[in-house]
Amino acid sequence: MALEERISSTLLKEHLLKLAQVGKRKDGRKFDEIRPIEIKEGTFTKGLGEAWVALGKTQVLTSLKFDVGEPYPDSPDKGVLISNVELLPLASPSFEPGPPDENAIEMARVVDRAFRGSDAIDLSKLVIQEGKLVYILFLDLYVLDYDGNLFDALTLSALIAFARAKIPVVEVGEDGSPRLVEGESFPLPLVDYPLSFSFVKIGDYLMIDPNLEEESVADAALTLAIDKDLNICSIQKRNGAFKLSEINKAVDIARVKYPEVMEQVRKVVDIA
Amino acid sequence: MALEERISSTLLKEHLLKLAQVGKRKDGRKFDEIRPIEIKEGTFTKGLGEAWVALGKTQVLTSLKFDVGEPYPDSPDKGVLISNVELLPLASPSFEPGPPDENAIEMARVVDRAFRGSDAIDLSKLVIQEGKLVYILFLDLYVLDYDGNLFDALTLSALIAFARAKIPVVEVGEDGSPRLVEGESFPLPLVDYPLSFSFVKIGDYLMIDPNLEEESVADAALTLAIDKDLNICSIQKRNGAFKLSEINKAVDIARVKYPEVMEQVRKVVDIA
Amino acid sequence: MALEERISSTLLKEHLLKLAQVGKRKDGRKFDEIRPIEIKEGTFTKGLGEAWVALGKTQVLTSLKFDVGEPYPDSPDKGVLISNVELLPLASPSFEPGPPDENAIEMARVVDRAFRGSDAIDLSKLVIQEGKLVYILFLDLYVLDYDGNLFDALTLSALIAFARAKIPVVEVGEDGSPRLVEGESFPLPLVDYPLSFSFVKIGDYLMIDPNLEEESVADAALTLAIDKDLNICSIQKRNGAFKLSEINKAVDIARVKYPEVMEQVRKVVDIA
Amino acid sequence: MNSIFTEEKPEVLIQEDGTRIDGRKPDEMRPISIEVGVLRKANGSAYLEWGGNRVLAAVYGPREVHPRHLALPDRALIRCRYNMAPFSTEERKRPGPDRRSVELSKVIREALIPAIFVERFPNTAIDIFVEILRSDAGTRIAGITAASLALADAGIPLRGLVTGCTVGKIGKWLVLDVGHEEDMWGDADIPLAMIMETQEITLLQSDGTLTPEEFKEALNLAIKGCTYVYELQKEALRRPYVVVEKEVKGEV
Amino acid sequence: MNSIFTEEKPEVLIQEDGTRIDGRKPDEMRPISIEVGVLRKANGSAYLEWGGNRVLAAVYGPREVHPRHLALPDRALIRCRYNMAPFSTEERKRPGPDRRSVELSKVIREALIPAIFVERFPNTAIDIFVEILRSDAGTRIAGITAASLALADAGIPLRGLVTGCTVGKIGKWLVLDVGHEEDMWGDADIPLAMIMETQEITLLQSDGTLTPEEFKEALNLAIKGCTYVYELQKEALRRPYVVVEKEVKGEV
Amino acid sequence: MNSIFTEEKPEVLIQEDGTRIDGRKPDEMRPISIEVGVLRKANGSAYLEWGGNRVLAAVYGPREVHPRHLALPDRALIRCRYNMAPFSTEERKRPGPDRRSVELSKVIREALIPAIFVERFPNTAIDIFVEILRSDAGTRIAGITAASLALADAGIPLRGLVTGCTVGKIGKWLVLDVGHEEDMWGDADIPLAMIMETQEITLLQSDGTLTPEEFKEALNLAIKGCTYVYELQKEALRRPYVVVEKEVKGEV
Repeated sequence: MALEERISSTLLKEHLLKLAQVGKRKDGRKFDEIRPIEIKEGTFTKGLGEAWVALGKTQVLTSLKFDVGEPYPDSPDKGVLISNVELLPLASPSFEPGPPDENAIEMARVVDRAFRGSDAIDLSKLVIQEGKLVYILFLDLYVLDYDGNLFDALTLSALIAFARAKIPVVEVGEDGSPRLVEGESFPLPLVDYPLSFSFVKIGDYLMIDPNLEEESVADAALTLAIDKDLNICSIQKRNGAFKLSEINKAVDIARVKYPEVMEQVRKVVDIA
Repeated sequence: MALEERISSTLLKEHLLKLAQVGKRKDGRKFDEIRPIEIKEGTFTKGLGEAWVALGKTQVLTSLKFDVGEPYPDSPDKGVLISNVELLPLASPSFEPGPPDENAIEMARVVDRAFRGSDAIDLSKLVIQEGKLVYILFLDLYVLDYDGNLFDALTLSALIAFARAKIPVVEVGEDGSPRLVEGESFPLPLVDYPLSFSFVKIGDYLMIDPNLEEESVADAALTLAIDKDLNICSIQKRNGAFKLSEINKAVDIARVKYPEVMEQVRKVVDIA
Repeated sequence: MALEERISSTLLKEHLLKLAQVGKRKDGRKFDEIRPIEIKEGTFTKGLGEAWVALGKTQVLTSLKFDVGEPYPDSPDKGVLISNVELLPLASPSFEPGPPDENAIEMARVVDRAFRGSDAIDLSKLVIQEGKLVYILFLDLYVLDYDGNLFDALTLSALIAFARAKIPVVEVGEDGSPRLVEGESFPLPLVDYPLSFSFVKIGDYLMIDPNLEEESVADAALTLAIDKDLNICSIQKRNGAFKLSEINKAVDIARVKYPEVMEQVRKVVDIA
Repeated sequence: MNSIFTEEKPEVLIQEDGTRIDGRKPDEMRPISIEVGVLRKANGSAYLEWGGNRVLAAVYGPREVHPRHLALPDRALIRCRYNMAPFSTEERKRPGPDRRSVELSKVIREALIPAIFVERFPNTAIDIFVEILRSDAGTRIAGITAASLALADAGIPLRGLVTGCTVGKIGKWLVLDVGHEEDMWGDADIPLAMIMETQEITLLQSDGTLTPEEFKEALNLAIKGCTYVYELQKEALRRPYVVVEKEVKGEV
Repeated sequence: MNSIFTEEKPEVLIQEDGTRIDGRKPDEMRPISIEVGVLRKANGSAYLEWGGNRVLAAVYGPREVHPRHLALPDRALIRCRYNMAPFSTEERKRPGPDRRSVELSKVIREALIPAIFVERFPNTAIDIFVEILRSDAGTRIAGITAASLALADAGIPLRGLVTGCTVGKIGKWLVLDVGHEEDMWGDADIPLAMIMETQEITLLQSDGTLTPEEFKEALNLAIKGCTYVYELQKEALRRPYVVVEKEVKGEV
Repeated sequence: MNSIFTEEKPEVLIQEDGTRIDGRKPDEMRPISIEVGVLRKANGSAYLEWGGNRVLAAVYGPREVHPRHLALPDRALIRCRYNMAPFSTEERKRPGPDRRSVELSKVIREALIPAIFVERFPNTAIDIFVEILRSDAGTRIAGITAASLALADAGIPLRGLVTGCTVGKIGKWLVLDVGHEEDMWGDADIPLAMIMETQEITLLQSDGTLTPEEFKEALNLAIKGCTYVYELQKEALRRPYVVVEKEVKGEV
């Protein structure tokens, strides 16, 4: 970080902190206010289900593909889900081409954990021949425009992509090889709808859905996922340190926010 | 590029341009004159067919190997050809060890395209068990000494290696595993004989078979392949820009040159 | 190497050379004296056999794992042994994370060669179904603390890990898939007990078991392995040059040292 | 490639009267829609729908070169990455560059460089990213078309826009703007890109046999296609942030 | 994963009376033994046995940063590598980082940084290596516990030791210091690390569903476990080179 | 390795009277032919045919070191790459270094360095490339033999040429210049390289059991072989660009 950057970073932090002391954020939001969510209409990929989501100026595109293959030996009666985050270099001057770095890997694992922790997908419904052939789902999470809080934008886009997904029916021919049953498909067995909520701490102030500026100066960051019963299905403390009370407060806020965000999800997909 | 290099590059370009204005090239050739071709005698590899070719001071060694394996699902009735160019660090101070870079990859794909575009190899004759077992051919193109115009030298050496290649007969035993039939082989089914012709443009002057100096200062470069019926079977514009008329002129020259080069090929291999 | 490092290296070499001229080494040892060997007690890994060995201040941990798989086509009647050295970055400020470098690869191959050269492991006893299913042994050699002469420490730890190893019995079920026979195992068929002896040359002085300081200024280095019949089963000249007489002298010393080291091995494992 | 994703070759790619498998006439383009400036962080960007293709192009720069030793003292370093998203194809594509995308990154870069006043920005880098979100034949020329708009959107001085189009050969027919099945089973495929203002060809590739006459006709047809696409590009630039969409029913 | 290494799920993980599969009570820890300063070349090191886990942690630094451009002008660069040895697992693990170990390296680093006075060593690097020699559930918190001792052994000024512990949910039970089978087949798993001196939580993860009440109770139980481990850490530091071993038979 | 390329072990490798499988006597060499200066771009080069081996060696340098931080202030940095061409073996070899070629690159480099006056070229690099175009046992010593000629051809001051030869053990026999089948199924294999002028051994490896007496005899036999090859090397250097070829029918 060059000298000028450090100075501007220090000044920015002081500014955000002063605003926080009077209960404000630079973009005018309240501490517990989430940026506008926009879910784009159209077909953008060749996935089974997809979602192009804008959260403020952050934009992500998530799409679900499939293949068939062997199950893991320790779960012969379950399909497989593989999640992958790509921080595309077109999304930010700080992203570089290449295999996923630690940030992309952490994001992919945290998004994945929200769905696994809540058993959101009934993987036992994704078996073609037990122990031999199952559906392999690839959840590719593409970051297009980076203005902070990728975790929540990605989890939200994944939920919508899952909810929209139609899985082609695969049968095994007499020669033992799999083939598509023309024109037949079934909805992905989605049984829970986790949403992710991220917080940063600037000084002693806890703010939801941080934008890039807020993230860049934050003292600590935390992401948690809430399921449809308002239980906690995953947590990831990221940088910095939290007091126990702050974590409990974040949980409380997230449980209040869940129905609010879910209402927007229900506008585009038909989930309970 | 250090300052001295840039100066010498600028001076070289001025010099080549002045020569061109009076119809000359630095090495004394005419604009449409190809450097001497030498095809070395001897056994240099363990390939099914091979050729060590010198084009002026450029030297390449190409050899064809095989294995057996599964065909691609979308062409179960065809053998497989894989082409690979290695820009060996011993060939030039500018080549570095490591996996093929974009130049080597482009070359391999352009050489490969000349043979595919003209359907030069009848891949349907390289099937052992349809849909299950086919010949996999590996065309390894090795650059030994780099003095410009690798595309044409490599395509020429590939053609000779193909024309010389004897494919061992493979049968499938009762246990289903493949084995060589001792001492039996058949010629590679080569049904067309494409040749590649590269051009550079220095100022407005189009020159065939550029050497390294000419390539280094060229404003634009183009490679095309001509088949035995003098049709165009592949083109690759490389750096720079061409007018439509220049491209048509390059095609015309290449069609004139094809029989000239093919005559030299026929001296070492017996093709129609 | 920074200027100070070069100076201190030159001074160190002069110092070691002066000591050598009066028959001494900096740590008080004789030229043919090996540092104290300590073999730690305890369970440190999930291997079939393991050894945490200290040779002076050098510490290594070696452990043997297995899998089952296909044999090599050219030895269908033999199990497979794969050796891998990891120069962990916690062992030395000069080691960096990443795949094995040329030093780690050379070490792994030289340790492996001591056991192969002496046919120490009867690989023909590690076949489950000839030509189809064999034991694959993984010898993972972990360097924990680096104070010179890794070759000998690693070979010694490998020998003890082999001697301690119990191989689980694997049978092939009716469905053709392998499975463990609960609670049954057999000792690794170890039929020879090679030991490695490394030497450096500082000036004209040949020293066994060099520590890091001695290695860092040595003019030449040599590693050889001796089997239970006191024959030579592998040699690796490393940096520098040796006279014929020096090599013969190293062989003579190593053959004298073999019983001395083997006595310590016999304290912890029951080998003939 | 898993065989469940294998496609069957259609019996007929083009009918006697020139009707193509997707119903188009030989010189009819697929629908095209363009939006400039869709991304906030990039210095310039464009989103393009062309038939079933979905392409996002973005430009960063002129900016500092990392690593420093790559900087050119007399001109800007132009870098380009063409990338197919894992969900852009029928069967999921493994992330990361394959040999095809390495070649396409190179030819796209070489198609754009002649249009850029590179000598005005010595010691800097201009990075061009072309993401294929959904692929449906012709992604390289769609990528060039979008990337040159992203360059313009980034305010980088250009000699002209670079515009691409593809011509194919199917039996005796030359067809404009090759579609998916035509790309897979046609006899030849010629992508071309041009700086329309100067009529310079900056990309030309060809795969498949063409007589000299067919070849000349193919280039002329491709240039016709470019001329049409160029108008859409200009329209998109005139009205940034407004979608320019054209469904071409008639001929070019 | 080869199927010969597949483990069978036990019928019962915890009995009606709270007796766990390895015989422990719900709030009982596994045996722990610590040795500080086990390596000679590293600036600081610690070896930890925790249940069946064997963990070696080492610290180099503050030292020069390579490559130079990574250096931070206002604080030390903290790097951390968590690595599972190939022989640490039932089936041999391929050497080299996988996605899990990349994430764990990051969360361990972020668990330790808040405890280090990084601003005292600008332009330097502190490298932390955590090697899992044998794994048996809870390696990340064992790694943090060992690494913070290695930092102390290296003489690096700390706000306090970082101490880790895990809580699991099995059916209706919350259990302390999750064991191997509980880790594989339990309902939820919450690793936590804390700077005990300041009561700041520096690592917190969770996988599996918890009601808000369960969640609060789990955090409190984890902090109890940390309090116990912290005493062992301090004891180990007071008597370097002497093994501190505790087999806990009673509850915390 | 695909089983169609598996070779069968011959019943007898050497007959009672010492006749080897390829008809040679125990101390008979294979034919050798050498050509110096075969490449134009390299500073020095040599092409060697040795039995069925075909080896190309080239040298660049002394030249600038990239990356700069590898430069040595008191001597030249010597780098060496030994590489087997994909078409050099019966079954095609995947391009790129494997563990064997990494080791051989190292031992070849260490066999050549003692012959080079490295201290005369501080802060420079000398790069040595050894390409095995066709392999037939003994490629490492063939590579060293060719590389030392390439160094001489590049005008790099040498203490002497480095010359290599191999000795094998087959049953009770020691044989000179090990051939393909002897390499695959023999009992021991000892490659050796030497600076002939100074009689210093710069490469020595061994694989297989030898009694101390056999070992001494083997080294002496290998040195005899080197002495013979050394004469061919000198002849090749005296007449650059003229092929030096020797088919040795009698004993050394």
